Amino acid sequence: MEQLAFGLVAAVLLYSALRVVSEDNLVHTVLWLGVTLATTAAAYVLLHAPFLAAIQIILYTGGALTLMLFGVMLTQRVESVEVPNAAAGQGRAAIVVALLFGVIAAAVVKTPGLPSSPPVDVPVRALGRSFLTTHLLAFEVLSVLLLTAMVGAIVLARKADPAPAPTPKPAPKAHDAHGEAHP
Amino acid sequence: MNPWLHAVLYSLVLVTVLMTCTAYATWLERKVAGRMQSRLGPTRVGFAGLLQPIADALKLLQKEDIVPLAADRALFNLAPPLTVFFALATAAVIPFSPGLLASDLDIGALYVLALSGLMVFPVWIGSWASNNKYALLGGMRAVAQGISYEIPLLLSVTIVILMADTMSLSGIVQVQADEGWFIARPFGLGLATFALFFVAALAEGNRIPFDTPEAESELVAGPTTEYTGMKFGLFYMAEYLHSIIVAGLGAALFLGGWDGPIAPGLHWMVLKTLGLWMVMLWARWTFLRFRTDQMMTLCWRYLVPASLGLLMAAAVWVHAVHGVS
Amino acid sequence: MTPLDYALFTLLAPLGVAVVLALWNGLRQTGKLAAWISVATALLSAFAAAKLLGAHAANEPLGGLSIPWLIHGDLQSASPLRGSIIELGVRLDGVSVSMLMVVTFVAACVQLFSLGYMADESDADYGRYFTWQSLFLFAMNSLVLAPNLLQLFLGWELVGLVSYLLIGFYYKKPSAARAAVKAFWVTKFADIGLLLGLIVLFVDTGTFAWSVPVPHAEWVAGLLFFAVMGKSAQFPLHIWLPDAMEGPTPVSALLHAATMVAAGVFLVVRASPLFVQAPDVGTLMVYVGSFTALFAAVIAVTQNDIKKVLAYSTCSQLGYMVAALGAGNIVGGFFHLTTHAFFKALLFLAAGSFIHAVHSNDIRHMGGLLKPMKVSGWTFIIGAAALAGLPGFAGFFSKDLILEGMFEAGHLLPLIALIVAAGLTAFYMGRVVFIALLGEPSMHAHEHHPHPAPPVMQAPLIALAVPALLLGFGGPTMAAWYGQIYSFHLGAVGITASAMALAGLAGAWFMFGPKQGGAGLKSAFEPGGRLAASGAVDRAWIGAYKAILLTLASAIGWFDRYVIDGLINVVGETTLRLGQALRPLQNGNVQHYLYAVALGLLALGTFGMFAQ
Amino acid sequence: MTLSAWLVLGAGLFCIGVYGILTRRNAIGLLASVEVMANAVNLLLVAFGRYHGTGDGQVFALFTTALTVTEAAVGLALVILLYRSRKGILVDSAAELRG
Repeated sequence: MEQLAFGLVAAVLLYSALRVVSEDNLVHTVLWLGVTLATTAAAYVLLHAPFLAAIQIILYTGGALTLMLFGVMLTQRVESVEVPNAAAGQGRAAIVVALLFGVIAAAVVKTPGLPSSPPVDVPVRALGRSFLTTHLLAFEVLSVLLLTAMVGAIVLARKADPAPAPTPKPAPKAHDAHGEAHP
Repeated sequence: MNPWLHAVLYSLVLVTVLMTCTAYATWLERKVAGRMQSRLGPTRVGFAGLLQPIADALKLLQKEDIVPLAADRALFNLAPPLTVFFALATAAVIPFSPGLLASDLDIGALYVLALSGLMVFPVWIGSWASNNKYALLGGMRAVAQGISYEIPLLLSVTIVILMADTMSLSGIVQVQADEGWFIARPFGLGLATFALFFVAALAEGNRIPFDTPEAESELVAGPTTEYTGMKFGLFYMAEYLHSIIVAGLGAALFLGGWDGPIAPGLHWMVLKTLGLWMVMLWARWTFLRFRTDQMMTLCWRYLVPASLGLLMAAAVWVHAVHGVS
Repeated sequence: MTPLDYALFTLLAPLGVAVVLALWNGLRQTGKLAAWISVATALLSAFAAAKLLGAHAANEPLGGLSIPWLIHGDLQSASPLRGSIIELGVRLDGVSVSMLMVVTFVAACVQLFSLGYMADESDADYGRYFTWQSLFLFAMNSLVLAPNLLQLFLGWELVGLVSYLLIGFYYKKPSAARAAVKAFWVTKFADIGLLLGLIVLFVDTGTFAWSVPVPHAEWVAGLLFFAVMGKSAQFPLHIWLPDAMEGPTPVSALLHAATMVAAGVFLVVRASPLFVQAPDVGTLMVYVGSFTALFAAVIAVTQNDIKKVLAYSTCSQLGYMVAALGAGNIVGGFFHLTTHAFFKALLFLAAGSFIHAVHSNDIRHMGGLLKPMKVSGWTFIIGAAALAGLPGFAGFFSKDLILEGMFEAGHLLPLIALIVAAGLTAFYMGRVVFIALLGEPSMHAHEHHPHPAPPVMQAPLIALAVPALLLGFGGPTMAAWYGQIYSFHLGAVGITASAMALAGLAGAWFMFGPKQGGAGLKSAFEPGGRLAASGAVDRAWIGAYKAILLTLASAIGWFDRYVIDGLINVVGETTLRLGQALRPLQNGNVQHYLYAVALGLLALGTFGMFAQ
Repeated sequence: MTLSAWLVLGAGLFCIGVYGILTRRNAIGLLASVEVMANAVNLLLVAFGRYHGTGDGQVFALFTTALTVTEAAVGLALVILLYRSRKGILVDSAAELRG
C-alpha cells in the first residue's frame, strides 16, 4: 500500500514538475506548479507530517500560487490570453541537469547507513513547542523578515511616489510660537 | 470494519446526502426568499414545488453546452467539476455526531482552511479560461477577496484551536460538549470570534453581501459568464455546497456541533447547520452588495486588526484559565 | 486590597492613563480634563503607596509578584548556570516601598503644581505634558518595583526617554531641543555601561538577580557605576543636568532633582549586594562622589539662574549619596536620597512659582519676593534650610549620617571635601535666599507685580515642606527596615559640618544680606567657578573626543594613503586587466550565470564523490 | 519506504527545477522553477527529519516555506517593476549590465 502511494506521488510530482518547466503557456505553467505543490503536500502526508501538508497548501497554493497568478495577470494586458513563455537551449540544459542528477543519485546510493525505516512520529504539539523554545530566535527573525518583505514588496510595486505635499514655509518668528514659555 | 472500506462507504453516503441537501437547499432558499419578499416561491412542480430542484436539474442538462472558441478548452472544462470536488472534500472532516465523520484528522481544522483556500482556484481557472473580460475581472476579484479574507478566517479558527487546545474538529466539539460552547466564552470573546468567522466565511464563499466577483449588475455573472448548462449548474451547486459546509463548520467550531440535550447528536448538528445557513439566507436577502474597495477596506483595516487583537485577548484568557501547559 | 494590589495600582493606573491619553487624541487635547485625570491618578497612586507604606510599617507581609517571562537553557540541568527563568514582577520590601512613597508623593505634588504652572500652555500642549507625566510615573514605578536588573533596565531606559521628551517639551525652542538631545546622548552613552554590565552579569551567573555571587563583580559593578554616573550626573558626565533645566520647572523638580536622577543612586542601593563584592569600585565611587559634591557646589555659588543653582546643587547632593554608597553606607545614601527628594522638589517648585511670578530665571531680577509671596517664600526657606543642613531640618540628619559613615570608613580626604561642600551649600543657598527673597525688589520684579501663587500651586509646596521639616526624624525607622540600628547622635563630624554650614550661611549674610544690598558676586570662587560653568567640561569632552579620534584618524589616514592605496593600485591595475579579459563573460543574460552555478554545483558534487 | 527513495525523488525534483531555471526566459517561469527547487529541498528536509525521528526537519521546512513565499512576493514585485520599465518580463531584456 505504502509503496503504491509513494509511486503514485512520485510519478505525479515528477510529471507535474516537468510540465512546469516545459509548458509553453505561462498560466498553465503556474497551474502545473500548483499541482506539484499540492502533490508535495500529499508526500508530506506520506511522511507523517500532516500539519506541514496543511500549511503547504495554505501558504504555497493559497499564497505563492495566487500571487503568481496575479503577477501573470498584472504583467499581461488583462484581455490577452497569449502569454509568451519561450524556452531556450533545452539541449545543453538537459545534459547538465542529467549529469547533476546522476551525481546526486550516485551520492545517495553510495552513502552507507541511511536509515531504511522511520522511527516514531512527531506530534504537532511538539512542533509548536520547538517553535517557541529551541527555534524561537529563528521564529522571531522570520517575522522581521516577513515585515521587511512586505514593506519591500509594497515599495517596489506601487505606481510612483505621490507628489510631495508642498512644504509649508517656516513661520517668520519661530521662537515666539509658544508665547511666554518660562522653563 | 476495514477503515478503508468504512471511508469509502461513508464518503459515498455523505456525497449522496450532501448533493440531495444541496438540491433541496435551492428549493428552501427560493421559498424563504419568496416569503421575505411577500411572494410564495415555487409552487407549480410537485406539492409546494418540492419537485422544482429536479425539474431545474433536468432543464440544465438539456441545455446546449457551449465552449467559446477562444477559450482554453481543457481548463474551461476542468474548472466546474473541480469546484464541486473541493467543496465536497471539505465535508470529510465535519463531525456530524460522535464517530460519524469520514476521517478524524488530527489537523481537521487546518484541513478545512487549506481546502477553502484552494476554492479560489477553480473559480480563477474558469474565469481565465473563458477568455472574457467580465469573467477575468470577476476572477481577479474572487482571488483578491479569497486571499484577503482567508487571513481573518484563519485567525478566527486559530482562536478556536487555541481555546480547544486541539486541531481535530471532533476534539473541538468534544471540548465544547465538556466545557460549554465556544460562542458563550466570557467577555464576548467567543461571540466576537464567531462574528469574525461568520463575516470572513461569507466573504470567502462569495456570498451576498460579499458577492462582488459575480456582481450580476456590473460583471454579468463574473467567472461563470461563459458557462452554460450543467457546467454552470456545477458552479451553482458548489456555491450552495460550500455555504452549507461553512454553516456546518461554524456549527462545529462555535455552536457545540452535535452537543445538545435529549435528541441524538446528528439531529442537533443538522439543526444548527440549517439554522446557521438560514442566517446566511437572511443576510443574502437583506443586505446590499459591497463595493470592491469597501470589501478590501473592511478586511484589511478592520477585520485583520480585530482578529489579531482577539487572538491576543484569547491567548491571555486561555493563559489565565489554564496556565502554561 | 492586599499590599500587592496597591503596588500594582501605582504601576498600572498611570500606564493606563498614559496609554489612553496618548492614543485618544480627543481626550488629550481637551487639556484640562486630561490633566485632571492624570493628577487624580497620581494622587491615588500616592495614596496607594501610603497604604503600602503603612502595611510595611505595621510589619504586614507584603508579598510580591513574579511572572515567568523568558526561560533559557535547561532548567533540569545540574549546573547552576545552565538554566534559569527571567521574571517580570513586583518586588516589595523596605527600599522599594519607601522609594515608591517618595516617587508617588513628589509626583503627585508636582503634577498638582503643574496644573497652575502650565496653565498658560495651549490645550494640546497641556494634555501632552500630563500624558508624559503619567508615563513617567509608570516608568519610575516600574524601575522602583523591579525584582531584577533586567526589568530595572527597562524602567531605566523608559525614564530616560520621558526625560528626553520632557526636557524637549518646548521643542520649538532650539535651546530646549538641543538640551534634550544632549541629555539623551550623554545618558545613553552612560547606559552602554549598564547594558554591558547586564551582559557580563548574565554571562557570569545566568540571571539578572543582584544578590548572587558574581565572579567578575569588579567589572559588573564598574560598568553599572558608569551608568550611574550618567543618570545621577556625576563628574564628568554631569554636563547634561544643567542644560536639562530647559524643561518646564515642575519637570526639573520631579525628574531632574527628586526621582529620575536618583535612579542611579537607587540602582546602587538595589544592587548593593553586588557592589559589596567590588570594594575597589566602592573606593572609586567615594572619590568621584565627593569630588562631584565639591565641584558642583563651587559652580553653584557662581550661578545667577535660580534653576542652575538648584541643578548644580542636585549634582552636588547626588555626589554625597554616591560617596556614601561607595563607602558602604547604604542607609545613609538612601536616607539622603529620600530627604533630598522632598526638599529639592520643594525648592524647585517654589523657584518655579517665583519664575512664574516675575517671568525670569535670574535671581537678580527677583529680590524681595518674600513679601508678596508669603507661602512660596517661606516654603523655599524651609527647603533651603533643609538643603543647607541646618540643625533640625531633614537634610541635617541625612547629611550627618553620610559624614559619620565616611568618617568611620576612614576616607579622610573625601570627608573634608564633603564638609567643605556642606559649607558651600549653605553659602549658595543663603545667597539665593538673601538676594531673591529678602533683597531689594528689583526693577524687573516690580514691573511684573509679583502676586501670591494660586492655591493649586501653594498646596503642593506646603505638602512638601512637611517632610522637609520632619523627615529627618524618620531615619531610625528606615534603618530598622534594613536590619540596621541607627540612632542619631551628634559627633565631632556632625558638629564640624553644622559649624561649616552656619559659617557658610553667615558668609552669605555678610556678602549678600540686605545690608549689603548688592547682588554682585564678590567671591574667591568666581574665576574657577565661572571657568567650570562656562562649559569647560563640555569642551573637555569634545576635546578628548577629538584628540582620540583625530590621532587615530591621522594614523589610519597615513596607513590608508601609503599602504592600502598602494595595494589598491596594484589590485586595481590587475583587476582592470583581468576585467578586460573577462568582459565577454558578463553578457547580461541571467541564464548564463545560472549555468555557471549549475556547473559549479556539478563540479562540487563530483569532487565530493571522488574525494573520499 | 527507505530514505534513499525519498532522496532520489527529491534530487529528481530539484534537477527538474534546475532545468527550468536554465531554460526559462520568462521571469515568472523562472520563479516557478525556483519554487520547484525549493519544494524539493523542503521534501528532503521533511524526509530527513522523519527518518531521524525529530521534528526539526518539519520546523526547517516550515521556515523555508515561509521564506519561499516571501521570496515569491518580493520577486513578483520585481517582475511587475520589470514589466513597467520594459513592457515585458523576459529576463534577457534587463541587460544593461552587459560587460
